Amino acid sequence: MASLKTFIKAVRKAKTIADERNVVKKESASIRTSFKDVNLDQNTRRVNISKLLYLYIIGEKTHFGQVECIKLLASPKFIDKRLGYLATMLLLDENQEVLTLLTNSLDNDMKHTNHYVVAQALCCLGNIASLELSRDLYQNVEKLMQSKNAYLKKKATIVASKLIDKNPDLLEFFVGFIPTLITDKSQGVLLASLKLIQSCFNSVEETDRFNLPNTYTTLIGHLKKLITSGYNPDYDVLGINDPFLIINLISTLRLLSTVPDLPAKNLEMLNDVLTQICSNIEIGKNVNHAVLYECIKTIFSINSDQSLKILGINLLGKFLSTKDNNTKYVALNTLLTVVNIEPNAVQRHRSIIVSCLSDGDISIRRRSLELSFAILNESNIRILIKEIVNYLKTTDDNDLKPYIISQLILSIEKFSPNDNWKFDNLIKVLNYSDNHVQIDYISNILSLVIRLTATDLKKSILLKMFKLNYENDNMNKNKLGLALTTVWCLGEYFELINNEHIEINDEKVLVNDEKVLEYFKILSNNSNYSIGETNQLTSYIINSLIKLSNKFSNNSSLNQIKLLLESHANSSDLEIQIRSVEYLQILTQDSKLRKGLLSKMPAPKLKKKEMLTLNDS
Amino acid sequence: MAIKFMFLLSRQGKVRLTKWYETISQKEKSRIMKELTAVILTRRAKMCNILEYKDIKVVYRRYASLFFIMGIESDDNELIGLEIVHRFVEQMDKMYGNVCELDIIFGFNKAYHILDELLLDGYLQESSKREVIKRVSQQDDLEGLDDVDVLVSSY
Amino acid sequence: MSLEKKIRKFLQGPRKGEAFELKNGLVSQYKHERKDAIQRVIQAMTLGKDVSSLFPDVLKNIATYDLEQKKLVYLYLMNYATTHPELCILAVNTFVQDTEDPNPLIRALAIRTMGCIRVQKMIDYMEIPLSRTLQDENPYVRKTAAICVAKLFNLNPQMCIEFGFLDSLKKLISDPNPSVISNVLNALYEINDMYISSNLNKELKLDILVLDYTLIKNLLVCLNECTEWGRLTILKCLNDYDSENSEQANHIVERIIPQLQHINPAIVLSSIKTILKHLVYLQKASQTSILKKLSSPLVSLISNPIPEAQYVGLKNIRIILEKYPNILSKELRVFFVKYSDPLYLKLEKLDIMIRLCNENNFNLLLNELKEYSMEFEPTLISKSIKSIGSIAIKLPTSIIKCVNLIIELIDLKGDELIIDESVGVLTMILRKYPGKNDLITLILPIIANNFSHLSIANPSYSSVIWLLGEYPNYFTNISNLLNEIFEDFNDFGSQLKLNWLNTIVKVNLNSLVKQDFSKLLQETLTEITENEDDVDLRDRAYIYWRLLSSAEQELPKQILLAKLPPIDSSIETYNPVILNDLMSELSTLSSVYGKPSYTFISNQPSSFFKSMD
Amino acid sequence: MASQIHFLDIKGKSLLSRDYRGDIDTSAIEKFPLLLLELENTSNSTGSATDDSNYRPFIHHQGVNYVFINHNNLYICALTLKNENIMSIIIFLSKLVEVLTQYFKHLEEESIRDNFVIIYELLDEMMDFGLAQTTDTKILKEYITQDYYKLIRNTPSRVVQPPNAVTNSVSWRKEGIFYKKNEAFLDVIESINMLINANGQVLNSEILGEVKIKSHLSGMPDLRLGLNDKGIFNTNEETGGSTNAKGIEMEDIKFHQCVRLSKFENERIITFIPPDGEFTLMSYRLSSTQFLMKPLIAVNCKTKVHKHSRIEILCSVKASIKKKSTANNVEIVIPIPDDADTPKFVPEYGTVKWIPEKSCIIWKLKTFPGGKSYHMKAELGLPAVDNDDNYILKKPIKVNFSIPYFTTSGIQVRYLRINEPKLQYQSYPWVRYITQSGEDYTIRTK
Repeated sequence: MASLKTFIKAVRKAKTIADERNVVKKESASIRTSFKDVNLDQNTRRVNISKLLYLYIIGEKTHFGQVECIKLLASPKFIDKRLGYLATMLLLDENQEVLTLLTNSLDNDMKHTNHYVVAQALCCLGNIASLELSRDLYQNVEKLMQSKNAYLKKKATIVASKLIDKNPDLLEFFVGFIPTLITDKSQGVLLASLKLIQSCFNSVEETDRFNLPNTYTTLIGHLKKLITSGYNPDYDVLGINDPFLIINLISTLRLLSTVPDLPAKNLEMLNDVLTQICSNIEIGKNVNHAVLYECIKTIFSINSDQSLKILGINLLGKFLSTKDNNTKYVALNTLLTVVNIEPNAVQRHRSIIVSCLSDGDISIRRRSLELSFAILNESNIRILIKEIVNYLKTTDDNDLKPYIISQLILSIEKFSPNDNWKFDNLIKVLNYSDNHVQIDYISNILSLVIRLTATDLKKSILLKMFKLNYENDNMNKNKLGLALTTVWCLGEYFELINNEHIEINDEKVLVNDEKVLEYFKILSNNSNYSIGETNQLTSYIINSLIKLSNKFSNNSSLNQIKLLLESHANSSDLEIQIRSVEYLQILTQDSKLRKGLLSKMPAPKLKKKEMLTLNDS
Repeated sequence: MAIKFMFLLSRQGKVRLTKWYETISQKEKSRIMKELTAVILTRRAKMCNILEYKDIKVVYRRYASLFFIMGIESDDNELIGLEIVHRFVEQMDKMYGNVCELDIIFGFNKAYHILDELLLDGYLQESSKREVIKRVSQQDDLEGLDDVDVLVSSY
Repeated sequence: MSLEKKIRKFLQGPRKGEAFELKNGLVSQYKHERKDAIQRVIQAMTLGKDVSSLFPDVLKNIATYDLEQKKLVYLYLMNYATTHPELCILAVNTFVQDTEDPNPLIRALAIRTMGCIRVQKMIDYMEIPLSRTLQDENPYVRKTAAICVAKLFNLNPQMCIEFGFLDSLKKLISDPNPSVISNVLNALYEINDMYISSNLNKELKLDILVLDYTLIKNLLVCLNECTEWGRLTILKCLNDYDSENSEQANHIVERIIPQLQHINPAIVLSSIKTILKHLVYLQKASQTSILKKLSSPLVSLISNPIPEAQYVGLKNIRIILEKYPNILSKELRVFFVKYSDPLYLKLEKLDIMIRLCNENNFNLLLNELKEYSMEFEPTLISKSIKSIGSIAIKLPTSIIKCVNLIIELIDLKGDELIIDESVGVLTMILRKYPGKNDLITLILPIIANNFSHLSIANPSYSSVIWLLGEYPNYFTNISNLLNEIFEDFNDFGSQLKLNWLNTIVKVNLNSLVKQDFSKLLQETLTEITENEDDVDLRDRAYIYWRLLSSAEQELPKQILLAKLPPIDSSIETYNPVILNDLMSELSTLSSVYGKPSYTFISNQPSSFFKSMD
Repeated sequence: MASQIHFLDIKGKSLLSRDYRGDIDTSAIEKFPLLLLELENTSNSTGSATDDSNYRPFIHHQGVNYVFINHNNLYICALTLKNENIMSIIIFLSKLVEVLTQYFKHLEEESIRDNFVIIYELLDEMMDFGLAQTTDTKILKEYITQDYYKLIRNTPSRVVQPPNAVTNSVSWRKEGIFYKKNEAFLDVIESINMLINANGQVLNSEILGEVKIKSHLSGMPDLRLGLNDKGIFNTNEETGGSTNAKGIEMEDIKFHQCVRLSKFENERIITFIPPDGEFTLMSYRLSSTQFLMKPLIAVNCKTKVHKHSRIEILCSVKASIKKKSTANNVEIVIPIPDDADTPKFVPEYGTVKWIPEKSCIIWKLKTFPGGKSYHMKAELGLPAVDNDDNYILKKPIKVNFSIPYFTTSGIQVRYLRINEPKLQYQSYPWVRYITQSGEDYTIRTK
């Protein structure tokens, strides 16, 4: 068998992907066959496992080697153990059945006299602990947390929190260690204990949280000490003393500050320390921004001083104006949480936010989009809606479109200065939203139309939509939202626009029965819609047709309605068939009854729709 | 800060190292890597190093010919995430001695050993620069021994 | 950061000097060094690096006897001309000289490249060389010059017309050489397209390409002498020509038929398209015999080794079959799915096979569908089961076999996917043969037994809801079922809610149903009319409600319990308008998109025109 | 036809491009990797499962149409704004692949990087302003060569001239070819494709025939080929196709472009001026629309899978051909699971080999006389831990073989008349026959 190096070289030498697959599959086969050899020596097994790891990295199958990894780590040689554990952590996960074979080895190794053997076992358990392993081995971890060896103590502590995450019932065995852990002089142990605090905090009921050991003051103390202590080459990152620990302390404190009856004293302490950090760290380097960012997040999540909030907002302003896109991104992200607390302060940055809409980077665009919606209000609606509609028109990011459209519709509905403007813009949104508008938002718009009492406006809306359908060959494009809205309105309000004239592509056109029927036919012939979309459109058209049967006077038009309904009576789509068959029956009834059945639809209840954030959409 | 995964990608789109702190199927892992690869390789150098992907965030950074890509929770501190990546690179550079892509390809074990002393279960376990390196080297020394059972721990 | 620098240095080697080095190489006193440098510049260009800054230095190497070097410099010029328009003029002399070179290869190369330098200033210098090469003694040069006229038109239509190139080009259509003729046609087509999408003054109507029968006759002669690509161009002309009478049509069709034997599938398909276009002018009898001749060539499209070509073939066969359903009536086995076919081919083949299915071959096809249903690609499995349903609906004699096969599949491998598809298909079968008692008693128990495997996420869930309303007495525990289903009402999508609404109204009206479901009905109506967002759904609920509260007792029953007529078919078809559009656009992109071209090609002027003014 | 042509790697990254018209922005192709990913990842209609069902060799995105073919993990992609003839584009792209393959032996990422100069040249010669020009390798090789220096030194005129063939009506043959000994070799090769179900029943069968010629003839010879049965190509008005003596239709007769198609259509005579060297004169197909063939090599295979431990295979094979015929180089390719190991084989005759990279075992029988049958037993180990996505093994068994001196359809060459009006030389036609397995001689497994 060749060495790992030879194997990797052979893979890299392959000129084509097919060649590479050949090399890999051949080697994999020889590894499998070699594993079946009962007299396999440990050296060869080790080489095999190393190759297996390489296969894992390049995304090949390795399931057949799982048992071998566990066999390897049971060897007394450290070199075998180390590789065995490494492979076990990578090739197995908590869901593998063979994990049960591991319990014994882990138990033994965690009791080993050599702390590196213990460390290997801890690391493995921390990575792939299953519910069962956590039950079987928590006592080992408990013991190791009392070790004098800080190296093992820190690992055991993180493993303990992992076990709690897996199985909250184990909390009682570990929670008691917290007070001593956080006074440990090792920064590593301190870091680990923060993780334990967080895990405990998250796995108990809100009401039981006050029962957890009180660590607030101690943590504040650590934080203070860290930011004032001098240069420590081992922990320094470009002038900041252990930013990792600082940030972890701040975020843990933020978490602990969420308990309902936090003593005012605690909050004061945190306020002080945050103020101190914010005013001492300069803008410029990434690591500085990282610490400041954590502070700002905390400032706006706890009930902090007004002065501190102002400080935070000023910092965000500075972030926004840096050239570094990462900083800009986190600033936009944070402003979103701030907008509810300090709306005016955020409004000040409106022009930057809006300019980010046209940034070349999708990450930045997403943030600024969400933020734009968040700062939208009565006073800035005209300018913001214009920008966002423009964005909708030009973007090709189809994933974002449903979000943008629904937010636009909600915002326009909520903040419009007047009805004219409102409907102007809603129609614009429909026109640019292609097939991406969700059905409940179409209904939203329609319910606004139903509720509208000014007949003149209703009429002009209807004419405008009808015209828009015909313009610029729109009928053959993807404009489902616009089409559905128009079709429904025609059924409900045709009488308002009957015999009116509109101008379509510089031509004067009369709106009447025939024109509407022609419109329906063109829509039905649009091959751009998927089957689902076509069926939806057809359903709307059928509903509209039966309503129009009460409004058309021309006999040939009425006959057309009948023919159109009949053409769907054999449809393979169930709903379309049901409705056309029923409506054909209704069509034979006298007009009085029809008028009753098809009279104007009452306006739906007004419901409040919450603004969405991008992550839920 | 909960790190969900870390993987290293060459500019040609080849995976050089992968580590997952989340239990998901191999299929899902491949899909995530494939999608991120396509997105990250087409991003321009000046764009920000943060991506929103599904319900998580991805921070990445390019060092020479390698991209270091890390998945984190969406409310984690992205900037310190970049610092963790950087710390990892620094420590590899020290351990390998001027690390390059080839070192990682042929000596992936070492990279994993460093990572396992730096992170545990996706959590930063050590913020000291020296400690990680010291621990990895000491274990390297142990590899020559025939039987660890005879050894008593020397603190 | 120093570390990063270190790593970068290690991995990328010295980088800064690259441009400098290339520049030195380009002006070296040694010929081979210059050539080597040019090659490396082109290599860098290929890798996507911007080497436009080397423009002046590359240009210095244009005058050379080394043909390879000349080509490389020309290639570079074409790529970066727009970045240094003013410098391009320096190349003009060489170009003009080259168009007078004794070697026709050089002459053609020069005129071809000149046309590709998309710089306005270049136009002034093109007049003489272009007129000269259009009349070159060598056909290779003439055919290249013909295309150059189109390039010039693209660059500046006005000038192209003023210089009289359009007219010279039109004259060239009677060139003795078929390759020249086909390129002239190509060029005229291009110019025509550009003219239509340009904002040139359309009142000044240009007759760019007039297809009269004299020309067509010439082209028919040419057809056999052209290269394959030339033939395609000529076929396009023949297709665009409208025969004036059956005699012309007959002549055209007869001349095209031999092309069906051409090895190039694009020629075969274009020939089929053109024959079908002129076929309508012929008498019924000759139509039938010609249609028969098309069957083998159509099948040959899918024996091409390139799967992508097969795919295009299948898509076009699908369209032609809708227009001429009997054209392949004997062929079924050739469409059997091969294990090695890419999935996209397998799915298309299924589409064709259900269309070819008839009384004689359905048993064979059902056996195949059983195989495919046991494969592992989910899409193939669902489509295969759907196809079984399509056969049952198409051929009444096959129903029992189809239903039994579905039952067998559920027994063999009844996972969620198979059950979901099967229930959907069985419901379709019932809708095709309503009221057939033996069928109902065969099918409904299967559905009732498997309903528990379905959730509201399964598309067939709605079928079951409808069946409950349609055949309430066949479900023993209807009351439990309806109540259980209603518990999830708030999670229903609009479609499910519509089905539920219809069903609950019907069970209330049905006098054979003994239980009372009025409470469910009331709750449903209230829920929808008060809380529902979807206007369409609300409309439906209001209409039902108003109907139920109308004075006449029997009226709701008459309207709502009316039996649905049998469905037509579950095979998707194009609507006739679109089918006609597609027939006229066979072999083009619209045939694979399944949409007429006007839906996806915008008539916008190309960006080229925009950037010109 | 196309505005741009690109060569891209498997991830969709561009390796080499040629922009013929400048009407599509360069950013369009940069989106290709993401579009490709979308095509592969979108879930199917039921939403739950994902497979490649949405893959298509074309994409429409923001007005740009991408048409591409996949070859050796490369994408060759054409971009256009117009509603072009997609079949032509695809065939052009495959011709491009064919030409480059003939130039470089293999076409793959590396050969594109290494030969960029000549690829640019060829792209320029094969297409101008997006319109297809010359795609015949034999002709292109006349004036696009990889060895310029040599040409410059050896030819008295400065550089090579375009061969007349580029624009001649006989575009496939240059003038002035001379051989001392004028010979023509004919091979009649019939490839058999068959789909057999697990019970040994034939579901589909077809004969793909080819007449190949290697021509070593001087000047501009005019050839006329006579086949055994005039009836073969007699148009039968009833069926619209051509029928041979047995009443079997030959379908899809396709000729090399050198054959005069109208002459054949009107008089059923095959006449042509051949290209120099090797080429395929004609191809034809006989399909199961008329009849189903019996299997030539029949295979019966039973596979038993013991999960987590091993797989057992029992296979028997019979040569159902005439006793005096012999099948050569018979290979039975039996699929096995990807993760099998430790193979053990007991063949009655021949050799068995495990090919893990193809997940199969191959049973080879060098010569296999008609009427004989043999058995083989195989056993392979399986790992104790299951594969994540272990689906039922549905891959069919494939059989390769060749049978010399024999055509299944019965087609025979009667004569090949060679007439070179100017040179009037003696010439010798040679004919060989062979029947072999096609790409798809497969037996389904249960």
